[in-house]
This record gives sequence, C-alpha cells and structure tokens, in this order.
Amino acid sequence: MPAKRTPARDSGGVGQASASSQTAVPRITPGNGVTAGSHDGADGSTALSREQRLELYYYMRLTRSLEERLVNLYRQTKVVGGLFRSLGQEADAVGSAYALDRRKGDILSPLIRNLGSMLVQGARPGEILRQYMAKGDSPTRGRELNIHYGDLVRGFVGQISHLGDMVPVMAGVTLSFKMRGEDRVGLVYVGDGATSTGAFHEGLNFAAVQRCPLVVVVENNGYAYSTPVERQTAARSFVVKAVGYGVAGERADGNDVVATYEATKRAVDRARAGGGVTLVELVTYRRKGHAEHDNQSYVPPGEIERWERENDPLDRYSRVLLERDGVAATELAAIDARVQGEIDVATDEASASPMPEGRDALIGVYADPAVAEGLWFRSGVDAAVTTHERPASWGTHDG
Amino acid sequence: MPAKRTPARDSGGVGQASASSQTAVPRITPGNGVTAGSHDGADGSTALSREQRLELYYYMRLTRSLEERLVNLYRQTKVVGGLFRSLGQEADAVGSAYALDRRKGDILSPLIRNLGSMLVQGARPGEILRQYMAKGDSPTRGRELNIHYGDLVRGFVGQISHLGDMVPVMAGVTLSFKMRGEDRVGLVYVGDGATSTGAFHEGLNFAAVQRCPLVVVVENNGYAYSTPVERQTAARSFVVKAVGYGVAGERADGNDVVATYEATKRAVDRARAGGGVTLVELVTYRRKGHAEHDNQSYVPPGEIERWERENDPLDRYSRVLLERDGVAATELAAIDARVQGEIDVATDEASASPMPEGRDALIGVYADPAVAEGLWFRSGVDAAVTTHERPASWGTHDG
Amino acid sequence: MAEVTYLEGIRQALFEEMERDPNVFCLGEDIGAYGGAFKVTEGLQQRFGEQRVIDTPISEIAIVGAAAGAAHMGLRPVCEMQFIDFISCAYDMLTNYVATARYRAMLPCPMVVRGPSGGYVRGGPFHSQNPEAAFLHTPGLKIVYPSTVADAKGLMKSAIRDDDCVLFFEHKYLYRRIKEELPAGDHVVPIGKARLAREGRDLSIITYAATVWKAIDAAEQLEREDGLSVEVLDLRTLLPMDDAAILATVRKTNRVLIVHEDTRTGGIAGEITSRINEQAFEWLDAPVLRVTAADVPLPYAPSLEDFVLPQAADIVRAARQLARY
Amino acid sequence: MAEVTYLEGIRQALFEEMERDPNVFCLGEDIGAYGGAFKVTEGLQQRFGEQRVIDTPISEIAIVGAAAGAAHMGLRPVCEMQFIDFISCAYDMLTNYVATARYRAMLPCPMVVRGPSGGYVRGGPFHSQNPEAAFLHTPGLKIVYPSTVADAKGLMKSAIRDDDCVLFFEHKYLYRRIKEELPAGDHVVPIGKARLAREGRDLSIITYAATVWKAIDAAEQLEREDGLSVEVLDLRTLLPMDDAAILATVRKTNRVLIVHEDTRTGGIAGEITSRINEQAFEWLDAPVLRVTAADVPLPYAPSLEDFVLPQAADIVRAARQLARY
Ligand SMILES: Cc1ncc(C[n+]2csc(CCOP(=O)(O)OP(=O)(O)O)c2C)c(N)n1
Ligand SMILES: Cc1ncc(C[n+]2csc(CCOP(=O)(O)OP(=O)(O)O)c2C)c(N)n1
Ligand SMILES: [Mg+2]
Ligand SMILES: [Mg+2]
Repeated sequence: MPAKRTPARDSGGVGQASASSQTAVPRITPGNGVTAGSHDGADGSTALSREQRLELYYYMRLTRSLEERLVNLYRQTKVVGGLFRSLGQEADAVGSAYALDRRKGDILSPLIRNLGSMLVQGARPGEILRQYMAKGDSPTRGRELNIHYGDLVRGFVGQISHLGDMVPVMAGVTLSFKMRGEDRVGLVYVGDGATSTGAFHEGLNFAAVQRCPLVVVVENNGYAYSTPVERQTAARSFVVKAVGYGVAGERADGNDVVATYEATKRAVDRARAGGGVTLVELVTYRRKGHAEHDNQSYVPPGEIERWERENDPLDRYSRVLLERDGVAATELAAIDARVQGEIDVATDEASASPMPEGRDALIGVYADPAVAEGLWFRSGVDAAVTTHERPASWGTHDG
Repeated sequence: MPAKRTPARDSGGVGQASASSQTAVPRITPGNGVTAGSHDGADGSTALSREQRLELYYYMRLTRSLEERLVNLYRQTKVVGGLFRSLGQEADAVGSAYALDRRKGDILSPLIRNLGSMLVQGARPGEILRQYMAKGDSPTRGRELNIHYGDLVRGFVGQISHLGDMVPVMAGVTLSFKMRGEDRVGLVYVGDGATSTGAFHEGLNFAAVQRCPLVVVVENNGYAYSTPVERQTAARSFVVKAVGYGVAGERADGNDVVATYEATKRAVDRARAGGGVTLVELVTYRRKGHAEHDNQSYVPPGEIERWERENDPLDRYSRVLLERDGVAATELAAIDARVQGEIDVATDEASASPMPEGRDALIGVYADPAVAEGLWFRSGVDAAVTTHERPASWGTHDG
Repeated sequence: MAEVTYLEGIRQALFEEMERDPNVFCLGEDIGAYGGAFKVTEGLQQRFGEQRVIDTPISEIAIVGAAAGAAHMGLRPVCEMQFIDFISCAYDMLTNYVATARYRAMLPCPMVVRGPSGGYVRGGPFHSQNPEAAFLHTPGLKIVYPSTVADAKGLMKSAIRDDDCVLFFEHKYLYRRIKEELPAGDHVVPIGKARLAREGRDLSIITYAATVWKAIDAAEQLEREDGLSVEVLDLRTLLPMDDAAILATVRKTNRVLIVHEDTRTGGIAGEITSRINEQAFEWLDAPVLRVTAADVPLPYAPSLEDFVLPQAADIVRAARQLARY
Repeated sequence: MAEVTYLEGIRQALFEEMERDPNVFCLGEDIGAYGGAFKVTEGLQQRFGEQRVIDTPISEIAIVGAAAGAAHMGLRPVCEMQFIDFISCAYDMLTNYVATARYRAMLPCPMVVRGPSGGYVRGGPFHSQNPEAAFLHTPGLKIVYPSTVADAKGLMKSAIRDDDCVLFFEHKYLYRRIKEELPAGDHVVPIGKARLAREGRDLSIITYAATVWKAIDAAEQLEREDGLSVEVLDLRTLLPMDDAAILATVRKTNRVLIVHEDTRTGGIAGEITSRINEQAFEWLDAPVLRVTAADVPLPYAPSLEDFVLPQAADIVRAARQLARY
C-alpha cells in the first residue's frame, strides 16, 4: 500500500487551507478535486487480495439491495417508523469499516447511513429488517428503531439519535483499549452536520489529549437534512479541523471504496501503532433525502442526477473490477444473486417474527431491580379502593 | 499600524502547525518565541497617542492595586466568597479591551480574570468591592459573586460560572448587531481550559458561519486550575484552531499591552469591516493560583518566580514608557497615587454599604410576576391549620 | 372561517408576530428553505428573508445561547428544536444562563424555545419525549404545552410577547390530527391560566397536551357507561401553575386524577399533588391519583409504546376506582 | 478508631474500591496531582498512577460519555464534576445515552458521577446547586445523597459496585463539618434503603442530605420546647425511592413534613407526596407539607442565602403547625 498522503497531512496542503480559510466549502460536484486525486486502483498498488476486493463489492451490493428491500417494505407499511437511505454512500460506509480488524476486536460506532459499515462488522440482514419492523425478536426487542443497535462481540456499538454523542462514548471505548494495553482500535462516524455539536468537539479533544486509538470519520455527504455544508461550517473542508485538535488528518473520495479503505486503513494502523487519533474526511453525496419523506426540494436542480450518472460508487467499483481487475461479469452477477437470496430469506424470516408483548416493555431498565415499576392503574388495586379503612397499602407499584 | 500578521493567518505558519500538530503545546516560558516576535513599541509604529498609552498604564495599575486591596479585604474576611486574581495578566485584559470602541457601543464579555477589561469598559472600583463583599447596593444586589455582573449600557455582559457559555451568548449579541446593521463589535474571552467545552465550539462555529462581528480571545495563561495546557489540548497552540472554523487568527504576547492591543485591534477592525470572526490567542501566565486558596503545588519550581522577575506586564510596560516614550517617573507615580486614592474612596464607600435584606431575595425572577412565590411556611398559615374544617385555602404562597 | 390544524395555528402565530414586530426572528435547524422537519415554519423564510429565518448548524447550545444574547439586545428570538428531545443538549444554557439572567444580572431574556414533543407516534425513545418535568424545577422559565388549535396559536403569540423565556412544547401527535375554526383577529391566550376543557361534578381529571383528548374520551365513556360527571382541566401553562383553577376543581369534585403522558416518577403530577395537599387537603374525599407513562424510555414498537403510554382505557379504569373510593 | 470527616469517608471508599477492583478508575478535572477542588481524590494519583486517575480537559460531556464507553467495556469509571452544578452540561449524555443504554441496547453502564453539591456555603447560584430533581425523572439512573460519614463511605462503595449508573451527590457543607468513627472492614451500605435518623411518634420529617441535620436540630428543639416526638427519615437514596420506609413512618405518625434544600416547585417533595397519597392516604391525619428553598436561583449574600434556604427554625415552625392540625 502506498504511503501516499492526502493533502490534509501535508503541511503545504493545510497551509493552503488556512490561506483560504475564510472561503466557504465549495459545493461538492461529482469529479471535483477530491475525485481527481483519488485512487481508482489505477496504480494497482492496493494490498487488498482479489477475494477482499470481491468482498467489498458484496457488502456494497448487500447494502444497496437491502435498502431497496426496505423501501418495498416501507411502501407496504411494514416498516414502523422512518426509513433512512445511504444510496450513493455505500462505498464510504463499507470501505472505511473494512479497514478495521474484527479478529482483533476492533469496534465501530455507526450512524444512520452506516448500514454498510455494520454489515461489514457482521450485522445480519434479518436483524436489520426485524429492527425496522419493530419485531419482538429484533436485537433491541422492538425498543429502538432502524439500525440503532449494537453488539460488542461482533464489534459495533448502537447509536442514539442525539448527534455527536457517540464521539465521547467511543473515546471511552478506546480509552479502555489503551488502559488495558489491548491491540484494538475504535472508529466513530459523524456527519458533516454533527461536527457542529459540542459532543463532537469534547469527545474528539478528549481522545486527542489521551491519544486514544480512535479514528473519527467525518462523512461529508454535502447535507445535514436540508442544510448544505456551507451553512454548517465556514471552514473549507472538514479535515482541516484536525489541526485544531493536534491530530492527524486524512481526506479521501468516499465514493471510491478502495481509496476510502486505504485512507481509513492508514488511520487505523496509526491508531494501533500508538499514534493516536486521526480525523478522516470522506467526501460523498447523499442522493436520497434525509429520510424517505423528504422531497429534497432544497437541492439545486440536476445535482442528484449528476452524481447518480457520473459518480455512483457501485457503478464505479464494478467498472474497476471488470475493466482492471479482470473480474468476470458472471462473478458479479453471482454475488448479486447471492445477495438477493440472502435478503429474500431474511425477509421471510423477519416477516414471520412476532411483534413484542406490551408487558415486555417493563423489563430491563436496571440490572437490579430487573423490572421497572409497573403501571399500578392496570393492576389489581380495586380491593384497596373499595374500603375506607386504612389499608395496608393503597395501590401497588407491581404493574 | 502595521498590517503585520501573526503566523496563524499566514499559510506557511499554519502549515508548520500541521506538520507538528502531533506535538503538544510547548511549556510556556517567559521570553519564548511569542515574546520575541512581538511588539514592544520598539518600532514606534503604534497609533496610540501618549494619553492613550498612559491610560493603558492607569488601567493596568488600577487592576493590580484593586486586586491587592481585595486581598487585604479577603484576609479581613470582608470578601464573602473566593478571591480570583489576574496578577501577571493585567496587560492581556486591559490591552484587548482597549481595542474596542465604547462610543460605538462595543460590548465585551469578561471572565473571572478580566477585571482589567471591565475597568476599561467603565466598571467602577466601588462596584467591584461591593460585589465581592455581597453588598445590597452592589450591581447584583448581593445575588452574584465577584465580578459576575454586567451593564449593557457601558458595554459588558455578566458571565456565569459555566465555562464556554458566554461564547454562544456573544454570538447572539453580535448577531443582533449584524441583523440591525449596527456598527458595533463584540468580544468574548475564554481561557485555555474553556476551549475544551462544547459551548465554546458551538458558539464559535455559529458565529463563524453567520459572520458575526465577534472577536474570540483565548487567554492562554498556561493553566486551567491545576491543569496545564498540554492536558487540555493536543494542538500546539490555540490560534491554529481558527483554521478549523474558517476564521482569521491572531496570536500575541499577552504580557505586552501594546502588542495585545494591536492584535485585538486588527481583529476588531476586521469584525467592524464585515470580515467576521477572529480567534485571538493571547499568551500570558497566571502567577497566582486558581483562587486565593490554591497553593499551586502543581507548578514546576521556579516557574512563577521566573515570570515575575522577567515578564511582569506592569514592569515591562513601565520600562517602555520610561525608557522609550519619554514618560517621567513622576508621571507614573502620579497615576499610582491617583489609583490609590480612588481605591481608598471606593473601599470606604463599599464598607459603609448595607448588606441586602433577606426578603429581597424573592424579587425579580420574572418580569411578570415580579415577585417569586414566597416561603409559605414563614407566613401566616397558622389560622388555617388550627381548624379542621375545609378552609378556603390551606396555606398560602404569598411569602 | 376554515378550520385549521394545530400546526397551522402555530404557523399563523409565528407569521403574525413576525409581521407585527420586526424584532421577532426565528432560528433553528432546517427551518428556512425546507420549512422545518414538520413544516411549522414553512413559507416564513420566503416572506421574511434569511436574516429573520436563520438556518443554523446542528448546535442546540449555540441556538439557545445566541437567542439569549440577541434577546438581551432587544430582539425576540424564537428557537426551534428539530425535535424537543434535543433540548437536553441545551439544558445547561437554559437552566443556568437563560433562566437566571433577569435575577442575577437584571438582563431581560425574552425568547421562545419551541419544538415537536410527545409520543403516540412510533418515534422511539429519542423522538417522543416530554421534557416538561426537566424544566418545571427551574425558576425563571415558563412552560406552555397547549392541547387545542386556539391555544396553540394564542399561547404562541403570548409566548413571543412575554418578557421572559417561554418553553413552548408542541404535541406532534396533535399537529395534523385536530382542526378548529380560529377566532378572527389578534387571538391571544394568556400564559398562566388553565382551561376547563369539560365541566363535571363527580371527579376531576387534571391534565395537559395530548392526554387532554384521552381524558375527554374517557370522560365521555364514563358518562355513558357509569353516569359519572367528569371534569377535565387542561393546564395549558405548566409554569407558572394555575393554582386557582386547580383548587377550584378540587373543591368542586373532591376527587382528583392527574394524567400525564410523561413518565411517572418525578413527573409533574407530584407537584400538583403537593399543591393540592397544601392548599385543599380537607377538600379531598380520596387520594390524588395519577395515570402516567411507565418508568421506562419510550419504546418504538406499537405494542410496547401503547402499553407504556397512558390510554383512555387506563383513565377510565382509574377514574372508576377513584369514584368508588 | 479515629473519627473521620464526610469527605474522608468518601476518599476512603474510592481508595478501597480502587484497591479491590482494578477496573475502577477516576476521571475529572484537576483530580490528579491537585487532588480535586475539595481534595476528595487527594493521594489517589500517587497511589494508582495517571492511567487510573485521569485529569481531563474541561469537558463534562466528554467525561460522562467516555465513562460510559469505558463502562461498556467492563471498566468501572468514577467521574468527578468539579462542582455538581456542571453536571448540567452533561445532561443530554446522562439522560439520553447513559440512562437508556441497558434498556435500549442491553449495554451495561456501571459508572458513578459524583461531585460537591448543595448550599449553605455562600457559593452563589452556580456553586450551590442540588441537582437531584433534574434526574429523578430519568428511568435508568440511580441517585444517592448521603448525610452521614458512614453512609457517604458505605454508599460510595455500593455505587461503585452497582451495575448501573449512580449519581452520587456529596454535600459540600458536610465535607468537613461532620465527623464519625467508621465501622472497621468493608463497610457497605445498600442503595435503595432509607435510614431512620431519629425515632418519634407524633410527626415524621422526611428529608435527605444536609437538611437531615437541620431536621434533627429542629426535632430536638420540638422535643424540648413542645414535648413533641419527631421522627426523622433520611432517604439516602432518592432513586429508587424506599417506599416501604416512607409508608412505615407515615403509618406510625400520620403526619408528614418533607424537607429539602432544593427549590420548591418540581422538587422531590412532590414525588414523595404523590407516593404517600397513592399508598397511604387513609393514614394521613393532616396534609403532607413541605419546607424547601424558595423558587429563586440561590443568591450569594449571606442574608439572602439564609433567607432562601430552609433553616431549622422554619422546620420547627412548620412542624408546630402540622402537629396542631
Ligand atoms: C443533537 C441533535 N440535533 C438535531 C438532530 C436532528 N437531526 C437528525 S439527523 C440531522 C442531520 C444530520 O446531518 P449529518 O450529520 O450531516 O448526517 P447525514 O444525515 O448527512 O448522514 C438532524 C439535524 C439530532 N439527531 N441530534
Ligand atoms: C463547564 C465548567 N466546568 C468546570 C468548571 C470549574 N472551573 C472553574 S474555573 C476552571 C478552570 C478554568 O481554566 P481556564 O479556562 O484556563 O481559565 P483561567 O482560570 O486560567 O483564566 C474550572 C475547571 C466550570 N466553571 N465550568
Ligand atoms: Mg451530512
Ligand atoms: Mg487558563
């Protein structure tokens, strides 16, 4: 793998950033500077094996197809809440997560658009569908929505909605790695929008001072809900923020799965070697609205279409595999078919799953007592209230 | 005034910062790089008039002498709470505040060590003493402690203890200037420690995006309570943080009142001209403990003494005035005497002031109702409780 | 006049107040071109421009803090929390800075913090919260939580005109589910006054926000099936609390059921119970009871959410017990 | 054995638990070399090193969030808030992330957040707060607020061993004002159990933290001057609340006065009053009353602070009224 560094870690590059620091971030366009400077595997120097490269394809395809299935289920009103897409961002999610080492026990914290990252870490399509459908045998037993769930054994921590909060939490997860001398690395995703939160700032600063083995990936997809990047920050990029925290920076084309992998891998290697935090900016584009209901009226005309036409990560990667890596079209088709099969099985299983029982809602707020105080007004207090004597206990809290 | 720019705004300089961004901030020593590169009025290029230069001296002396008086009062237990010193930081406080234009309605938000800044904006010694002594005719009528008070007419907003919170507030104050097209500028101080707070981050970023006419002054005095700068941030300076917010940066020797003035003045002028936010780092040193009770056991031996001996801002500035500006020693002695006189008068007045009446504590939580609900158990509910009939009202809330 | 929704009532109030007073402005995430996650501010930016309808970064601390700063200078900011759940990020700024400003520093801080609140919408634990209890405890804040279209509009107008900080909670379940004809003209509802939503003689239900409607459903069922005459008091303003209205209904029916959607322990019912105890104990013929959510984070699945949140059937059941007492 | 202070009791608990369990570590501002603003962690870093006694940046969000992350991995962090007033900055992280972790994600989150709390020390509005009411409302958290040296030590040990997040409020007025001999050995006090601080027959005072001592003073005065036998129940743990102990004292004396130092509206007294209403209404011979701080930010001047905070004389007066009822 080349030790090629993105402009962020190159002093000249950041110097430039400073000179134009008063200029807003340029609107992202497909094929702008970032893409031009990125890897397309053209130099053939990546250390990924053929199997690994096909695995990357598999996860990207699985991400896209699984979300397409979710769209169907959503239209059939089988998805209980909102539906969040990562269309066009599959490379960024998959490529970055692929840089972690699951056998070493690396852990990541995904966001709503990191379905691909979770699949790489071992999340199963059936779990995802059950979560969205609020099933009783979903990982959170119907308590939390969409991909808000985790599994420390497989290596991902469930997010909460409050943006930025996972950065301090992952600072603590990786602090534990450091304290125990474990050879593990953590990775936390934040959107361009979430970089504005106090939690992001405090968590990143804390991890930087403690030199935690943490990679902070800013997924710059151009928008936070309807808000374009230039209303989120006056800086010309997100990677320049690395300087202010005294951490390393990387910037890569998030629609190039290999470039994404490589930039993140450098950050992961640095963290594992004791080099502390890296801020990785992955530049990509959110082709769907914030959620399914968002009509994207705020997007300049043609922008989405241009990204779809010129910079779809699956299209781009398929071309690389077919045209340069000597992969046969039939191989990709076989993967596509395998993915469809897996999703069909998962859909059948998830659909057959039961909804949770109402009373299960009371279990598990505390380790001890294991059961939350109940709703007395749904239980047998009738006896007590029919007497005007002093009862031993008026009303009970045993639900 | 020279258009000289500090390294922060110079792309080469920040490039260097980036290259060494993994290195901790070097321990501050008197006369390190910062001092060397600063103005001492040596080039004679400052636009300050002789009167203004003497006024700077007056405010610095007033700050120091007033705090010395407070130490006396503290030892006599006439100060109710803690006592916070700015010894050694008088130049940074006075020089930066002096860059504002009170006639234009500029507003600043001071910190605990910005007594000097408040005096420049028109705070009166007697008010300060009354505040510390919790007098009933103090600006906050005994409700808030030390220099936690403000006056929008004179141009300062009272801080709260929660560090960082004043940055968003001043973003809003200056947003109002922008919205109304007023020719006013705001300035907010934060300590090196307070830069770690989420509020600092959110407020600075908000102001940067909105291009508010705001100057954010980081007073880097080496410590936050007992915590040295290198445990607060992994960045090599605070001014490099400007890059990540896309704002201008200035760095100056905070123990040089003229250099401090000039750097802040450039920032103020930029803000007034519509150039948005500047992050100004003033490098200084906190010679006393966090508060009077702090024994500074965590400070390396000799450090305080070195700063006292080699880099006292009043000594330095006196020398400049005497040796270069042709000020006579008698002139400075006259100012010193005037200061002592003012403080003596203020002390007498403040000592004679009454303590507040307990009941006044209930007034003024809301505009309407103007009086807080009282303490019913201190008022006449006795009548009600002596009867077992249904009373019209059992207990009252009218205090 | 045409009927309008609860959401439209709020939107009208914002429009009218911005027309009336050039010092009023709005700030929040995605409230401008997009018109807000629920479209409460739709059309505002077109009408009043980007200077008065500001899309902010994702920064609740900064939104609230900047509003306070602007309010000191005489503006009247209206902050949107995209979901009220995110007000927790600004908890320090609200409780320590904003709420104390007048008292400790004689700084006026006229501002509104508003946002979609409440459950019954399958929003899960972080898009369904009822934050009133977290702020009831803070002297210096006012809290409003309307249940009708007229109140939503009229109280929003009062909130914007109020000289202190008003937290204005909008129930998102009601946004498009209830419609009313609105009084013409400058319709203002005073802060601090409860509303008798239904008159009755046998028993009082004290509640606010979405559960007002559950209480009315329950009251009708109780009337039909049990011949019970149930009074429903809609608090509307939670801080300051309308003690007079609470005492009046207690003295009338002598039996009180407090209903809130929020979790039980530490919820607002406790405060109401204390006030009744202190001021009308002898008027009680039965204990003051509460029907509330269970003490858990609000789960996502319909079966779980329905179980945790108070339903009309729960109110009916508790009311019957109370009536029989 | 020598008598030790409340502060020393806490310090001993930290020492002993860090000795006992290598997973226990401390983090906070200035807790290392300096030993903390009040010296509660003095000597800890010398003994256990910089890895286990971590000086952090001024970042309450990060302190609490990082503790949660470390707790997920099996560590047992003890966070110091330099003053508990600053816990407000971490309100979101505590109520949304930490409190829900087990329920929504089956993630264990064993951690302690501790800090100097409370008034009577001329600390002004931002160094005197009592934050319990802000968190009582959050299922998933536990809240402890001891009043004695033995409880301070024994509850801290339980808090560190607890498998959930415990907010541990230390009353700074008591830090060096009370001294006790401590039981030898591993002195552990269970979370969730109140303590009968004084037995009595005529009237119960339910309270916690510093006002336990005010209540005892008042009780002695009432005994002396009025011949009243006053029981004082020290809750010690506020969440979960010890209903059994509360009901026992209500059934015994039939008259209840709740005393807390915190402001009145939305304070913890409301919740206690509700529970008594629901579970022991018929046992009441008088309304449940409260003696609390007035609803204002706590002012700095001694005359003002003394007026706002509840004093023994206020308790005496209210108790007399209650006894006469
Ligand atoms: C603290 C907080 N404030 C507001 C929101 C509401 N919200 C949810 S997603 C979102 C936009 C996020 O944008 P970004 O971080 O860029 O992530 P993206 O959706 O683009 O992946 C907002 C404002 C939230 N979840 N948390
Ligand atoms: C949010 C918050 N956390 C903790 C504190 C306690 N505290 C008061 S001053 C201080 C140190 C401040 O250091 P710095 O910002 O460098 O200012 P300096 O005292 O050096 O001027 C701390 C930790 C606080 N006031 N606010
Ligand atoms: Mg985004
Ligand atoms: Mg400092």
